[in-house]
Amino acid sequence: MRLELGKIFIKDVQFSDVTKVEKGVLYINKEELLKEVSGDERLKSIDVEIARPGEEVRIIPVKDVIEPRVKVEGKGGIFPGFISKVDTVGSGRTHILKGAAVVTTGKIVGFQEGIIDMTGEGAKYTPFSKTNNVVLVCEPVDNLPQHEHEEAVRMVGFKAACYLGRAGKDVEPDEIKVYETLPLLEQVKMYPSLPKVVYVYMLQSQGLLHDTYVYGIDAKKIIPTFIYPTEVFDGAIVSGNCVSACDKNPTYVHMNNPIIEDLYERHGKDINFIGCIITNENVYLADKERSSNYTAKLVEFIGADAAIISEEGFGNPDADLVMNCNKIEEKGIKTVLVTDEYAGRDGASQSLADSTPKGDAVVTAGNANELIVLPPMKKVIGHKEAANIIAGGYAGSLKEDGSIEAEIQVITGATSEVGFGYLSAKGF
Amino acid sequence: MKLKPVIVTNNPLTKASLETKYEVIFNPDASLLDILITVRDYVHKGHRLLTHPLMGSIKPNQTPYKSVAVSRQCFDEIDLMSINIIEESILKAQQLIKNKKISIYNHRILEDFSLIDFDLIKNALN
Amino acid sequence: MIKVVHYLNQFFGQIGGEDKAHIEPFVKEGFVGPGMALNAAFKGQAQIVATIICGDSYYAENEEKAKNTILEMIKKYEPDLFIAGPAFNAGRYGSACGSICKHVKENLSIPVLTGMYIENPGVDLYKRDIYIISTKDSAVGMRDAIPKMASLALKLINEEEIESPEKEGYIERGIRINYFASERGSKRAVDMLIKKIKGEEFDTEFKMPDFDRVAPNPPIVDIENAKIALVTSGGIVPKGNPDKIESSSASKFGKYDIEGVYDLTNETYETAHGGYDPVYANKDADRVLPVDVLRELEKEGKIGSLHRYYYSTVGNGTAVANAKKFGQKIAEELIKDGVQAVILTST
Amino acid sequence: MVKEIERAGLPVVHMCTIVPISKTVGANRIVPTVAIPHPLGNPNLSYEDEKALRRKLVEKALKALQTPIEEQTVFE
Repeated sequence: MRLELGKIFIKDVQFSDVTKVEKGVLYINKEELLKEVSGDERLKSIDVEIARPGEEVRIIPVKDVIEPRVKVEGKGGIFPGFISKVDTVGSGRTHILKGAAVVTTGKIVGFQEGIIDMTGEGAKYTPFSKTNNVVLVCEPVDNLPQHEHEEAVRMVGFKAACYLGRAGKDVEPDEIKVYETLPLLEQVKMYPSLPKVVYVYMLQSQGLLHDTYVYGIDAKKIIPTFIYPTEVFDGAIVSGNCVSACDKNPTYVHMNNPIIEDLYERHGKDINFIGCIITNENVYLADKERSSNYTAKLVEFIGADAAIISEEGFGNPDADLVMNCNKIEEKGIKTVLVTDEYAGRDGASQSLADSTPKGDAVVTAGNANELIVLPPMKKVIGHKEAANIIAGGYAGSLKEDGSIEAEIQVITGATSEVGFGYLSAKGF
Repeated sequence: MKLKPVIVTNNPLTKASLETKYEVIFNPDASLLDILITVRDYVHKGHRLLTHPLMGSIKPNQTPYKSVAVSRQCFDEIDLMSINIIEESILKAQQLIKNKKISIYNHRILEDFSLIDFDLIKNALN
Repeated sequence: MIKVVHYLNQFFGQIGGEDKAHIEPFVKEGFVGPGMALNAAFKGQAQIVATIICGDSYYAENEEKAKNTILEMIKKYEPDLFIAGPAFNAGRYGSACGSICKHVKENLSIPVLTGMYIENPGVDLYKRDIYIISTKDSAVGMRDAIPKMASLALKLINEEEIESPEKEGYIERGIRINYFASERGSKRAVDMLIKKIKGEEFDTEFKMPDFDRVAPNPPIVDIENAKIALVTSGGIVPKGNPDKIESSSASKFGKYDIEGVYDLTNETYETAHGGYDPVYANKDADRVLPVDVLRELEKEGKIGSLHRYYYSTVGNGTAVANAKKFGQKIAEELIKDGVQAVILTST
Repeated sequence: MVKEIERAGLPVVHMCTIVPISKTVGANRIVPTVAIPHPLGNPNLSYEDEKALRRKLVEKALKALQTPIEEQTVFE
C-alpha cells in the first residue's frame, strides 16, 4: 500500500467570504463552515473562533483535535466509517493542511478537562499551541445524554476537518512525503537482512468517553488485527476519548501517529517496518487475556523480531501494557514500551499501576502529576470556570486573576503515550 | 468460560441498573478505597477478579465511585493475576489519594462520575 | 562562615572497634578522623565546628533516644549543615547515618548529607529522604568520597540547583522530574528499539521497580540442635493486640514471648491483619503461625529448640522501606540471640 | 522482610500461598501453603487432620532449610 502525503503549509487562518488556501493562508467562510457542520438537532448552537500561535488565548475544555485532510487520489475518503464509506483507505494521495487544526470544545460532562494555551508556560506542554486552531464551540440542547453529546461533538469535528481539508484538494503541496508498505510476504523479501519490526498500537476502549473507533467500529469489540500503517494517515482510527487530556490520543495524533512516522524514517535503513497490530484495552480481565494472547500471537505469526508497544491511559491499560510486553518478550521478540507516569506531585510514588522485569526498555512521556501554574489569558474560548472542576485541577484552581494551578494532566497532549511530544522524566 | 459476577460498588446508579440482572453488593458509605479492600478480601478467599479495579482514566483521587466485578464462584486456588492486579491497584490508589485528596464536587459532577463508572462496568460485563 | 556538625561512629571517631560499639553519643569540638579531610575539602567556605561520636550498637538499639540526644547536641552549635559518615558498607553505621540525617533535616530544616556504598542497607531506607553520596564499599574510598560530599554539601547550603545523580555523585532517590528532551518520544522509542535489536547498550527512561535478589544462605546441617525462630507477616498477636500493630501499612513489628506456649487458641491469640478474612486465623492462630506443631517437633527432638520470641507484623500495604527496616532489625536480634534459621509465614 | 533476614546471614524458609509473590519479594526457599486466610490450616478438616496437614507443611519447611540451593527454589 502506497500513500503520498501532500503537505500544504498553513501559516495563518482568517475568516473571509470564500473558503480557500492561498499563499499559505487558510481563508474560511464561516457561514459555509457552520452550514456544513450543523444539522444535528442535538446541538443547540455552534460557533467558530480562531486561535493562533502566540495569541493570549486559552481553549478550555478541549474535546478533540483533528487535522484537515482530503483524499485526492485513491480509494475511499477521510474518516472511513464516519464521514466516508468504509472503503479501505491508506493508498493514493492525501493532502494535508499542515499547521491548521480543528479543535472542538464544549462541556460534555461536568468535570471536563483539556486545556490548550496558545502562549505562556502551558503552551510548551501542548503540541496544539503551534497550530492555527479553528475552534468549534458546541452547545448541546438541554438534558442531552452524555453519549449523544459526545457523539454529536465528535461528528462536528470530523465534518469541519473534511470541509476545510477540501480547500486543499487542488492546491500544489509544499512537500510530498511517500510512505509504502508492501503485502507482508513481499515486504519481508524487500529487506531480507533487516530486522522486522511491528508496531503494537493499543487503543483506549473502556466505555463511555473512553472509546476509540476503527473504520467506525468500537475498538472494544475488535479482536487484535493487522493494519497497514498508512491507513491511519487517512483517519481510519479516530478518538471518542474525552478523559485524561494529557495522555489520550486526539484524532489529530492518530492521523499523525509519530511512532509510525519515525519507524518509516528508519525503514529500509536499520529496520524493516512490516506493519501495525491494533489492540484494545478492555476492562474485563478475560478480554485482556484474550487480546494480549492474540496480539502476541499475531506479532509472532507475522514473523516480527521486535516491537514498539504504546499504551493509552492509566491504571487499567498499564495491565494490558505489561501483559503485551510479557507475552511478546516470552516469544523471544524484543520490545520497547511507551508510556507516561503518575508518580505523584512530588514525583516520589511508583509511576505505573503494574510492572514487569521484562519491561527493560521504556520511553516515558513524563510525570502527569507535575504541578503547573498557567498564567491568565486575555481571551478564553469555551468555559473558563471548567478549570475549577477539571480532572487534575481542584476546587479553587482557577484564581481570581484567571490563572490556573493544576497538574499537567489537564493539558491536551502534555504526556502523549505515542511520543508525540518532547516531555520526559528522569530519576533524581 | 464466563464466570457469574458479583458486583461490589458504592455507586447507586450501578446498583439500581444492574441489580435486576446481577448480584450487587452495595455500600453507599464505602469510600473508593473501601471498595477496593472489600474486593481484595474476596480475592484472598479465592474469588477471581473479573474487571480491572482501576478502569477508566478518571484517577482514584478524582472520583468517589467504584464498581468492580468478582466471580461469584470461590475457587480453591487463589488466582495470581487477580491478586497482583488488586494489590497493585490498592497501592496505586493509596499513593494518589495521599498525594491529593478527592475534591468535593457538586451534584451534577457527581452524577457524571457515577454515570461513567456505571457505563464502564456495564460495558465490561456485556 | 558556614558551620558544620559532623557525625561519626566509634570506629571512625577513633574510640575503638566493636568493643566500643555500645558507647553513648558525645561531642568533641572541631573535627575528628575523616573530618579533617572533609574540613579541608570545604576550602575555607565551611568549617566543622563539632563532631558527634556514637557507638553503632548503641544507636541501633536505642534509636529514639539516641537521635533526640544527638539532636540536642547539634542544636547547641546552630549549624548550617549536618554531615554524617561516610559509612561505606557498614550496615548499622549506614542506617544510623541515614536515620540521624533524616531526623536533623526534619527538625532543624538544615541541609544534611551522608555517604554510603550502594548495597548498604541504609541506602534503601533513606535514599528518598536525604542525599547519599555513592561511595566504595570500604574506607579505601574515603579519598574519592570526601570531595564529592564537600561539593554537594556546599551546593545544598547555597541552594544551587542539584543536577543529576551521575553528575553530582549521589544515589538516585527515585524522584521523577520532568524535562524536555531534544527528540520527541516516538523517535526516542525507535532509537531505543534499534539499539536493543543490535544488542547495544541503551538507557531505559523508566526503570521498572527493582527485583533485587539475595544469594541463598547455606543450609542447616544439624537441625536437631538448631534454634529456629518464627516470624510472620500475617499479623498474629496476643489477644488485644498489645502493641497496636496496624491492620495495614504497619509502622512497627511486635516481639512476643512464647515460652511455655504450646498451642495458640482463640482465647490467647488473634490477627491484626486487615488484608484477609480474619475469621480463620482468629479461631486458631496456629493456622498462620504453627507454634503447636513446632513444639511437638521440639519435644520429639526433630529440631533443637523453638526460639523464645516470635516476631510479627502485617505484610499488606506495608511500605517496602518499612518492611526492609523490620527485616534488618529482626535479623540483628535473632543473630544476637543465637538463632540459626527462620521460618517466615505469610498470608 | 524475608530478603533482609536472608541478607543478614540466616537461612529463611518462606511459607506462603502465592508463590510468584514470594519469588518477587526475593525469598529463596519457598514452601507453598494452603490459602491466604489460613496458610497453615484448612478449616474444612477435622482438628486432627488439620494439624497433621500443618505438620507436613512444617516438616517440608524444615527439609527446605536443610537443603543446599543455588537459586530460588520451591519445595512442593
